[in-house]
Amino acid sequence: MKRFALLAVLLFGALLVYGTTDFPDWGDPSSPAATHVSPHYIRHSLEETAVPNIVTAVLADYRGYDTMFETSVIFTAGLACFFLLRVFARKAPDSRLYRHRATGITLRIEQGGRLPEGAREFERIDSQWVPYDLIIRTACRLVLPFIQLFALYVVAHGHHSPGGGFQGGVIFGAAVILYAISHDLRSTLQMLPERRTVLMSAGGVLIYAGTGLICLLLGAQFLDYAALAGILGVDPIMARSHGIFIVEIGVAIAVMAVMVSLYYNLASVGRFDEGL
Amino acid sequence: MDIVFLSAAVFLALVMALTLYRAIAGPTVLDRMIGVNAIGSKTTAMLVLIGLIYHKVDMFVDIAIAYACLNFIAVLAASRYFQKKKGLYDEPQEE
Amino acid sequence: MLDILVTLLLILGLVFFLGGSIGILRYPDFYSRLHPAGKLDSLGLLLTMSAMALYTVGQWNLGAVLAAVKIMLIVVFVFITSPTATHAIVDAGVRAGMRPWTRSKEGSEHDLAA
Amino acid sequence: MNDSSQMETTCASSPPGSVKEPVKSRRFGLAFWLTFAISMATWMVLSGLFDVFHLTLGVIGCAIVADLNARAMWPDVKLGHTLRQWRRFVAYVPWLLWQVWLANLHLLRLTFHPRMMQLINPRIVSFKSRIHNQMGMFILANSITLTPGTVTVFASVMGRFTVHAIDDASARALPGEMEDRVAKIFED
Repeated sequence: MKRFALLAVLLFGALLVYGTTDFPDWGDPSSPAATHVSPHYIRHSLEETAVPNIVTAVLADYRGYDTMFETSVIFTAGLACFFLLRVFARKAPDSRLYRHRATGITLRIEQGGRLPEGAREFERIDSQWVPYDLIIRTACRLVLPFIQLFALYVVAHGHHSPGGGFQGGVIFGAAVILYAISHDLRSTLQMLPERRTVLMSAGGVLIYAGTGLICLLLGAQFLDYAALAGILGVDPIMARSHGIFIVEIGVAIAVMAVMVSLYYNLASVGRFDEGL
Repeated sequence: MDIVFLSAAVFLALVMALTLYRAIAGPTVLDRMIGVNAIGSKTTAMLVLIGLIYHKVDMFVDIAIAYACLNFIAVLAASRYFQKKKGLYDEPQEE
Repeated sequence: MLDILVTLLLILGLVFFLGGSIGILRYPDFYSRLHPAGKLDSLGLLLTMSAMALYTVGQWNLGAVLAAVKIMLIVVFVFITSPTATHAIVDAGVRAGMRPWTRSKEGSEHDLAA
Repeated sequence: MNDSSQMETTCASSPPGSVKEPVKSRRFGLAFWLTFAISMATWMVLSGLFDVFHLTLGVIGCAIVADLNARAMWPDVKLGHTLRQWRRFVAYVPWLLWQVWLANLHLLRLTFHPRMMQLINPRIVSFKSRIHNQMGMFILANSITLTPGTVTVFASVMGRFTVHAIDDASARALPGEMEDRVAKIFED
């Protein structure tokens, strides 16, 4: 069976390689992709949208529908994973560990018992517990602000450099995951609760679609950001540039929230009790 | 100068291929992780080299920073995962 | 002049990278493989990145200087994160109870006493 | 070999400072503005665009980052104190880089040596450090990892370092001069 699978993969790979021989040459000016719409984008995107990066202009403006549905695909995927992985049945864990903050004495409480709410000097720790790792925590404390700042930079500078909503969202989500790895799931959930991640992923899509809807209400076509000129108080060309930026923020929020929500679900096997 | 950068990039790719052996063969999971981590740190340099070859350093530097961040997070996550969930205890012990 | 310096630094860095890779292949066990992986790669990165930053600075305009500073930012980042990643891997190994490779008894005892 | 270190970590794993309740620092205190200033400098380097629009975005982004991280980054910050530590740390870096260079030459020689297996003698050693400052221990641990044939296996919060050394010379050199220099950064 394994050999058959290998053979199938190799055959399919060979077929794909054979298929590439009919592709137009790299950079061929007479290829279908380069004859119809590409010249228009290359010549006019800067003057029409005031975005130096053609890719961003094409992605979020000319092909705005496409990107909107990509964002909703990500949102739907996050939702599907949520429904698949999240365990709602309240099955109490076999035992919980609590540690006394001052002395480090650890208590094990069996059969779903909990400490009384007022016991402030105890903190919950994971049952399969990785000890306090000074080096990793300090390194993450130093590195996290930089990663977050870089993620915001990538979102904000999608117009001028490679990047944009998707990439920035992924990096910011990775920063949250880094926090969860270096500390634990519990403290991360206090900072960014499960409910908020789901709301944010929906809100990101809402920002995107809502921008399009506002354009529609203002009498232009769906996602025609030039209509926003009146609201933003700039000329239509700059309005398109700013519209792209608003949409990118929506994408970034959605991607970040979906990524973090996925991590929560996967790391805690859907229980949100103890994590990786 | 382009030829210098190009040959450096090719050499770097060969060095990465050497490390790939450890990532594929290397008897335990942790050996594989060392291999992958080494490839990751070389890739950061590789990305900047590619930027120099294409005369677009300012663009590729951003990608290199993003790659460095994600590489670090990936290695940390993998080691934490194997430490906590998967259990490295039944790995073959080499002598 | 600048080109020669850049080339020398680049070659030096690549030598360290090569040493790192060969070390990862040659050393006997997981713990000792971490030494070339953690150290030689960091220094190789420092040297190659300095070479590239120098070359970029050589063009001497604002964008190039900022790009060079960014390249050095990567180096700082790697010098914080690379030892941490090494430590994370070795920590996982220790907790898994992996025995480190050691030389046979007699030689090492004698050496330490001397 | 590592039983003792693991015992210690499971028994006394909370850092010495965390016993007392953490001091609630103000939201927009000194820590916030320090983080903000550093982030803004980093943003300028990253961005390279100095028009009003992008600078405004930078201010917003840095405010978000500073608000998220300031209190975790600097639990207690006193300006003169921190600046003095930074100055000493900057003075420490060139020495560290020189040590890294020497260590790498040593390791490179070992790696390419034909009789490498006879030269190395890996072992795990542990020593007690007198540094109790978190940041100091972090710097010491990472410096150990970067320099002569040694990799930090574990650094317990009580100041016990477990180190894997590749050969006799590296094992003998521990903790050595490096600990003194790191301790000097944080002494007051």
